[in-house]
Amino acid sequence: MMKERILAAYDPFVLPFVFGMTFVLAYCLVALVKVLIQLKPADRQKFFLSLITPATIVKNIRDLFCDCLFHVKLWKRNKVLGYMHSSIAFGWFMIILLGHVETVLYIPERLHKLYYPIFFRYFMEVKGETLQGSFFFFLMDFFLLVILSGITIAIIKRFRSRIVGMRRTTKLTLTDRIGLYSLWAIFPLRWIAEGFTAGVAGGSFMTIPINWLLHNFMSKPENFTAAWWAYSIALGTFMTVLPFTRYMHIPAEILLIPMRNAGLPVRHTRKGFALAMLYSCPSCGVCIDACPMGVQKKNVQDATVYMVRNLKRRNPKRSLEIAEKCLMCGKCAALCQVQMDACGLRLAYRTSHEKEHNRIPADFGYLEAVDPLPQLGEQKVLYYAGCMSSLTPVISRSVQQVLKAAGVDYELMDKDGSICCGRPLMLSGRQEEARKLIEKNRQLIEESGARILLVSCAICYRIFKEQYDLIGVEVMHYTEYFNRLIKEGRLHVRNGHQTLVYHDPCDLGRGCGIYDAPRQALRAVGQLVPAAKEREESICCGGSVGSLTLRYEDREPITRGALDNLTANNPEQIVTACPLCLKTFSRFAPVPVADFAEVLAQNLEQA
Amino acid sequence: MIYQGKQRIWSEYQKEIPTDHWFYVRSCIRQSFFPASEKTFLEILRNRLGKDVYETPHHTTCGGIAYHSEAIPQETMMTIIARQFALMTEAGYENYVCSCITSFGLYSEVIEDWREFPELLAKIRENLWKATKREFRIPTYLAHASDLIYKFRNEIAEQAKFRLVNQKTGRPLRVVEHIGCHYAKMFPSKGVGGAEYPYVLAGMVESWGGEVIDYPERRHCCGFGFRQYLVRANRGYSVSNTHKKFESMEPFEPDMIITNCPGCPYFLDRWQYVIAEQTGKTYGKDGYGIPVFTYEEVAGLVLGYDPWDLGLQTHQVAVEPLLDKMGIPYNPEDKYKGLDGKQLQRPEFPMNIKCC
Amino acid sequence: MIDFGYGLTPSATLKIEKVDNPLFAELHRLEPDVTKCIACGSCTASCSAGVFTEMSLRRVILSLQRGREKETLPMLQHCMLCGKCQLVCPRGINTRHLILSIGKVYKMEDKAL
Amino acid sequence: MSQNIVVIGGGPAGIEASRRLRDLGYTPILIEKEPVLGGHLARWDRLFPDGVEARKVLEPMLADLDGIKYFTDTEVSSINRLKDTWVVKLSNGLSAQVRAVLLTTGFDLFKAEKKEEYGYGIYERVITNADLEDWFKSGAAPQFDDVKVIGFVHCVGSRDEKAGNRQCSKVCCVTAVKQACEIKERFPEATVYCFYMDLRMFGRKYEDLYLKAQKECGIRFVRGRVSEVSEDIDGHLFVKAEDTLFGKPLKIKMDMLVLMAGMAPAASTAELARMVNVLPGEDGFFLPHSLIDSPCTCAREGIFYAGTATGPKTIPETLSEAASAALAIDRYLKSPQK
Repeated sequence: MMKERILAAYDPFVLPFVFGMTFVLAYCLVALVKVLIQLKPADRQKFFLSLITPATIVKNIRDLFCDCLFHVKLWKRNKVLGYMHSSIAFGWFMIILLGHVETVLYIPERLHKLYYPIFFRYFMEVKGETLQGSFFFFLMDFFLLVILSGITIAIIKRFRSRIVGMRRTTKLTLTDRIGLYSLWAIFPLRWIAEGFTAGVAGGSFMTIPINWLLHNFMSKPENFTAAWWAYSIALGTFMTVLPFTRYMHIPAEILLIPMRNAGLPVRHTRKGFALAMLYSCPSCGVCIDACPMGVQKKNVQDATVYMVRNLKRRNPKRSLEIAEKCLMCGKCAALCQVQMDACGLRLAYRTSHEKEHNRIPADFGYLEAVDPLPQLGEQKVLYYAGCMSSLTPVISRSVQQVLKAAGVDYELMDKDGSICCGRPLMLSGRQEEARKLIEKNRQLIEESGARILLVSCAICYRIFKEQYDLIGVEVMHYTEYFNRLIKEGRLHVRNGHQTLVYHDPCDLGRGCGIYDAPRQALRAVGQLVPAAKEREESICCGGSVGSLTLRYEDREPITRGALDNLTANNPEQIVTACPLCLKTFSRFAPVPVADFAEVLAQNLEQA
Repeated sequence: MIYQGKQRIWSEYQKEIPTDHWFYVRSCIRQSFFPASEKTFLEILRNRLGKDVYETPHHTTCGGIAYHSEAIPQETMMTIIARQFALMTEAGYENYVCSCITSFGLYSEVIEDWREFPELLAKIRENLWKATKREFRIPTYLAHASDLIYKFRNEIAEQAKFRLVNQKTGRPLRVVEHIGCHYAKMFPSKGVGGAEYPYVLAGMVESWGGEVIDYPERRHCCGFGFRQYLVRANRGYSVSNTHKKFESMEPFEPDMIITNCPGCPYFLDRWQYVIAEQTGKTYGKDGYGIPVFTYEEVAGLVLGYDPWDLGLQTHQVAVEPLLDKMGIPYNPEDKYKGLDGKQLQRPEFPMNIKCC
Repeated sequence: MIDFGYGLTPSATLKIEKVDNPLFAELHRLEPDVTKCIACGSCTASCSAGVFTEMSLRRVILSLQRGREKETLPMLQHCMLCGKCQLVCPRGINTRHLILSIGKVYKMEDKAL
Repeated sequence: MSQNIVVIGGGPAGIEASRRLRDLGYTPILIEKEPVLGGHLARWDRLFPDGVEARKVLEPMLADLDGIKYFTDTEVSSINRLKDTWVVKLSNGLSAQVRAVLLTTGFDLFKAEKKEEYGYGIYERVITNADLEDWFKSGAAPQFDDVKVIGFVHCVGSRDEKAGNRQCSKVCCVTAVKQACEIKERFPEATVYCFYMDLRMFGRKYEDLYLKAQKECGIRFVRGRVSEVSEDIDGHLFVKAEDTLFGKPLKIKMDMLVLMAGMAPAASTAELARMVNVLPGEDGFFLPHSLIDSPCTCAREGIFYAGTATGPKTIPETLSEAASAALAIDRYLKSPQK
């Protein structure tokens, strides 16, 4: 009998696995083709080009290893979760790899059989011990142990998520559950199955003791077929349900990483790049804890993971609700393990919804009559205060005070009311309309001959940076510019020794990556204390124009949550660099809230 | 509708109208619009009721139309009125009755002004003296002619040959009463029944057997409004006002309209023709309009005067359906006969509103 | 029909019972705060588009409730959605969402003012 | 033997002041012309802003009248000064000689009939705020068929010089909003309008009530005073006003209209003022010594005021003024006699 199975190199128990594996490969192939077809031709070309660009190739390989196998990002964030994920991913990868290496080394003629490397231990017999053989036995058992340790953590996490440091985790769907339980079952079953055959097929420190236990105490040797069947069924089940579970992220990420590195934009809510993203969401739930709206329980269902889930299920009502409610602060995206463009997805949804349903077409014809800007001074600095700043006059006044103190001659662009920068329109899904404002502003700015466009609103700054393509104009946020003035010795400030905490406005920090300039400048005028969470983990003030539907009363808890975070180290003052944050925080803050420019203006060194 | 509620208001707005010896002044426009009305008034008061009513050919306009159209200043208008009063004073009368609502409103306003500003009165006396060497006394009592018909409504009812009752069904006629704006809207206490629920015409209708209908736009102006009609560009506004009233009264199916102002019957009558020509819509039964009357005409009908003697042939909206309802005999042949008994030319009939 | 050189003029009176309530009800479902307006005019006073045009959100809100939206919907064409009105609204009305919702419920006449 | 004090008017102010005076050791003689004590409060169902039942305020007061001599169905025939006392003769033949008289004569509800254009007493479907309270209190609803559109007219007889009431009656705005919410509860399908000139939500929680009316009850507010009301052929009302925010006249068919009758000076004010020889204010209410720091005293020695006799007030204001009046009287009586 043993001879037969070795000679035949086949047993019916492999069928579940073969079916599952074939199914998942076919599914992925179809999905891949679908994604590629759905890409816009230009995007597709860009993608293919990136696949042969050396720099991206290196990056792709690095990302694939770091993200898919080692979960470096997760390690940084949470060691237990990092270990759990990388142990399973890397361990499994190694077991598959080693199975193939063994097949190649020992029975290369069997390599064409899909299942052979997987069930290697069933089909072989150890004739005599070799060092090489023992080494492989040891490695296989070692990685099995690694995986089993990961699975153990996973099981514990599922029941006591707080132990691994997660406050909230996703609710699983039925298929997710089937996938999860089959995944949990695979490796213990493999252990048992290999344990049964370890006497014949050989084994190491994990399988030999099991073999001994099974044969002597627990089971009849005849049951070994059942064990292999169970192992194969677990594998087959997992593979078959995989496309319909969160584990789809395992194959999908392999596609997502190069697409992301190719720099493709999200153009649709569930086609092309977006589809690859939807497949890649591991439903891990990091976004749930990341979301500032999570301070209210009713908003938990609006986290990105649920956006993805509803998009996948084609639930337009919930998708729209989630898409419109989001503050677009980008924190979930910043923390996302697969770097899901959560804001992009929502924006795409808003845009298509607006296009389809808005019945009042915009008309900005009146902008044509707007007068050109006055002649700029020698230094060609143009200061755009923005709409919101007219409701927070302290900002524009302080900015101008600082500019004067530094001897900068400047011109205020929006003395008589501003043309909005266009970002609020964009965030509302009105892309083409926003373009009109952008064009007008760009025309005004370029015609003015400005060399530096100074912006004191984080919202405006982001769109000026991302969408304006101003030729010959350096767009600078006032935090950058004033920091530069201090460094260059043009602006003299004194240290007021007040303890300050700096709030990273979403669009400035996560949006444009400006974290250090404001901090450097503030260190010159006060004593900077950290917030509980800051930089890319900073919490939105709650006033964001990104959210379309969030009501006033539902914003307050967010603001309070953000304030708690900022005041963790008892600062004397909260400093922010966005008019909207300033106004929002001022309503509920326990300590005074000041604008960045205001703090600088208060600490100007008198000449 | 709580009738007692209205009675309570009516009881608060009653006037002590003198019974006899009146100085009568006519209206400028009624003599051409409804030429027999004023004659009927004098006829009823003098011959039916035996009252002393004096009129003089020397009286003029009160100046109201010119004043409301801003063609003459207030002082001029007041001096004209002062002259009217001088005529009364010279004739030895103290009770002044006018045929026109505009005049009535203006007299009330002027008397009130003089009471408030005696220096103004002095100035007007001086003006009048300088211009005409006349002197005047302010009337002891100012009445509108409809006040007198109201006062004697029961006496008229006693002599009535016909009642405002549908002879065929025995049911009271449904009557819309329309009061001239200047009757009581300016000085509610000067009108019988006040401004909101005037009783002057309603009282007549009730006495003579009819039933008053209270429709939503009852208070609304007829649409004349001086400048609205006099300036052609505004006439659309004028007819729109009238239209609004008819639309509002239509569901009540009124049999007739009774008015106490020179302009109102004219516009309520003529605009029915214009509306019919413009929209094709008529408000009476079977393509007819709703006949519109002055209170004198109605009193005359009730007392049994010949409809053609009352000048009803000068109406745009045919009155025959109403005469039939009341059972008043009339000879259709005589409708367009002149005073000399010879047939005048039959007028051209409109397209959309039936005129017999 | 005879042309007299004048005719019936349409009534300027608001007939609120004839207002298209289903539309307003739909708007109210999308943005319940629409009824919270106290007509203070802060939105209009601070409006970015108001610097250049006749834009008045207060009037738009009112006109929807009076069945005269045709007169004011074109104003919304000028809105830049900048959110200043939302910031100044004393009642905390989500004005941006209100404006976006109006665009979804009410259709503007083809001929713009 | 404690000193007598005459309190004229047995509404909330009179009852509360009497209780306070009794607590201070005096014997108040409380005179009420109606058959029962309680004034307008006795007629009201619920009170703004929280909807507390009026009887929950009044009943404890009425249950605590020991030591107070009170006469209902009784009017004052004359008041005369005799040396440093006042001799008050009553319609029941009794008379009292006291050093202090407290006038808590309250207000009269403005007679809505006077605003003829609104047709109260003429159109069945026009009622007043007081009628509505009667209805709420007794449960005896007027028999109107399908009530779908309901209107509230603010400022009926308030801020109306021609109606002889120039003053703001202060409580009608919030009463209208309260009643509008209550009526909406009874007719959830109805559309309810409030026609206001200004909304004066001055008191604590009043603005909250207004917000609730807008947000939860869906009451529609129209800034403009109703100009006229008429009846259509079915007996429904035809209401005209100007929407002053929109700048257009407005017309609406309604099934019920509630007139917020304001506070007018009590009819007895002029007569009593003559008896004690003081001049009422131009608005017809008693004029206290100072509206700022001595709202309870009068130019005439020994005469005191409390409550709405000196102008429109809310119930809590009235009650606290009654307490101050009691203290003012106490101080007056304890001060050395001249």
